[in-house]
Amino acid sequence: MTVAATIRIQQADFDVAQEIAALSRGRTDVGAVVSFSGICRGSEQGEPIAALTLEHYPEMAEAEIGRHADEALSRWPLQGLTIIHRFGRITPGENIVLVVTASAHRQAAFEAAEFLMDYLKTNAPFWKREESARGTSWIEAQGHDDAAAARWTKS
Amino acid sequence: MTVAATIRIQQADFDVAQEIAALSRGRTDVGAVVSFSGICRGSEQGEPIAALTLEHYPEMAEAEIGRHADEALSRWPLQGLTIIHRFGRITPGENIVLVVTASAHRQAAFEAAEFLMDYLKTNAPFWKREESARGTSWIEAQGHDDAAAARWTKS
Amino acid sequence: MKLKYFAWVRERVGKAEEIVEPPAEVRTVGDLIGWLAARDDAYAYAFEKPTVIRAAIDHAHVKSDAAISGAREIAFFPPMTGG
Amino acid sequence: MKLKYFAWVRERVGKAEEIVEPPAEVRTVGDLIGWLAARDDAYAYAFEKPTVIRAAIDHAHVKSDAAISGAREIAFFPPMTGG
Repeated sequence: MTVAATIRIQQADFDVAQEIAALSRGRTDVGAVVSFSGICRGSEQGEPIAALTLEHYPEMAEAEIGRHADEALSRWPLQGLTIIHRFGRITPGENIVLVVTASAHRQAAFEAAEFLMDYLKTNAPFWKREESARGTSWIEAQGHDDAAAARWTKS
Repeated sequence: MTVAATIRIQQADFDVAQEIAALSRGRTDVGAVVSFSGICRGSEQGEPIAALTLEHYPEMAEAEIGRHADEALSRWPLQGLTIIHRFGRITPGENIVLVVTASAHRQAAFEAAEFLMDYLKTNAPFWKREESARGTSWIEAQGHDDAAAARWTKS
Repeated sequence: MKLKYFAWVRERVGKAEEIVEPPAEVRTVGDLIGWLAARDDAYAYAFEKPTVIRAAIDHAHVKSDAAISGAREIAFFPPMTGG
Repeated sequence: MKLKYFAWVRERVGKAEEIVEPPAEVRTVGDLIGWLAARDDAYAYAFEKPTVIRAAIDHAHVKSDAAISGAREIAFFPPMTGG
């Protein structure tokens, strides 16, 4: 069975429920659906923030996310995969990113979703700038995100 | 912060979207929401099935799931946790089980959801009986489920 | 004490629950399984492979060497297949 | 070749993209960073810590020793913070 990933890089918000339903509704071969939603928090490192603005590199984001989606599809027996990443200004409580995986078995669905989130955090060309009372500043990359991504490297 | 888990053991179906929204809507401290939905497949070991019937031990299911929810809340910094497990007759494509975890950080949300699913599979007192053209039979436990649950044992 | 049976253990025993009063020398869950299996063919069939049978005392999983004294409710069932 | 800059690299350089024609001795991404940094204070500031800068050639991540010959588009940016 050939499974095509749905990948969307968009400014608009998305509906988690609708995306989950799209991968499982009317199907009887899917046993497990895992969804990960990344949401804009109201504070960063203890400082309240007013909003995040995500800058991105459109052509590369598409290529990079597409490559990782293909890798996930080749490493795990998935029956469906949806990745959505927003850009632009996002306020606390709003969605930023979504990964939904569907598989006959739970382990595959969990692992593929974690793999994709780890790679989106470290390899997808998006940069977050925060707005707070102190002005705007670029959020720094976290070393533990690189470590999380490294665990998926085949040895 | 004290977080109380929502645990429901019910015959009725549930709405994944509504449960996810309940843990994140109107909040700005949640950065990651992971949901796992277990869905009734249309075949078991390659044989088409008409339905599953889940028998359960109500008082123990409540106690056992409650203990594991408490353990998840003590092991991971969760901001919300919902566990729903259905019983009774369930046809292919219908939901069986749901775990939703909310946290400031993605790793905690993923790990807690996996931990709970592994334990529900092996320790929650539910038993699946399948209906197929060949009659009804009890589904046998899978050794790999025990192995998956064992990885969470603290050494 | 009250005994409860689930899934194929229940089907083989032929009832979902019953009250029993085992003799004093039946001290552990394993002893209780042996005592039940000796009752008649239905129990013997239900408990023919004691290592497969799981048990719970008062809604908590126990091993076969768990003492049954003071137990209000003991349940026997196959390995669980929920989730 | 076209260069693109993102996030604080873009802000420091003062533009989002430009066309450059580096001399033949600029062979790798690392060479290109050095050549850009020598242009003026804005570039020097953007590339003051070359080890922090990430690069992509034609939309794929590359290391600083990657050859730039044949590249159509080279991008420079800080470590990514998406997801």
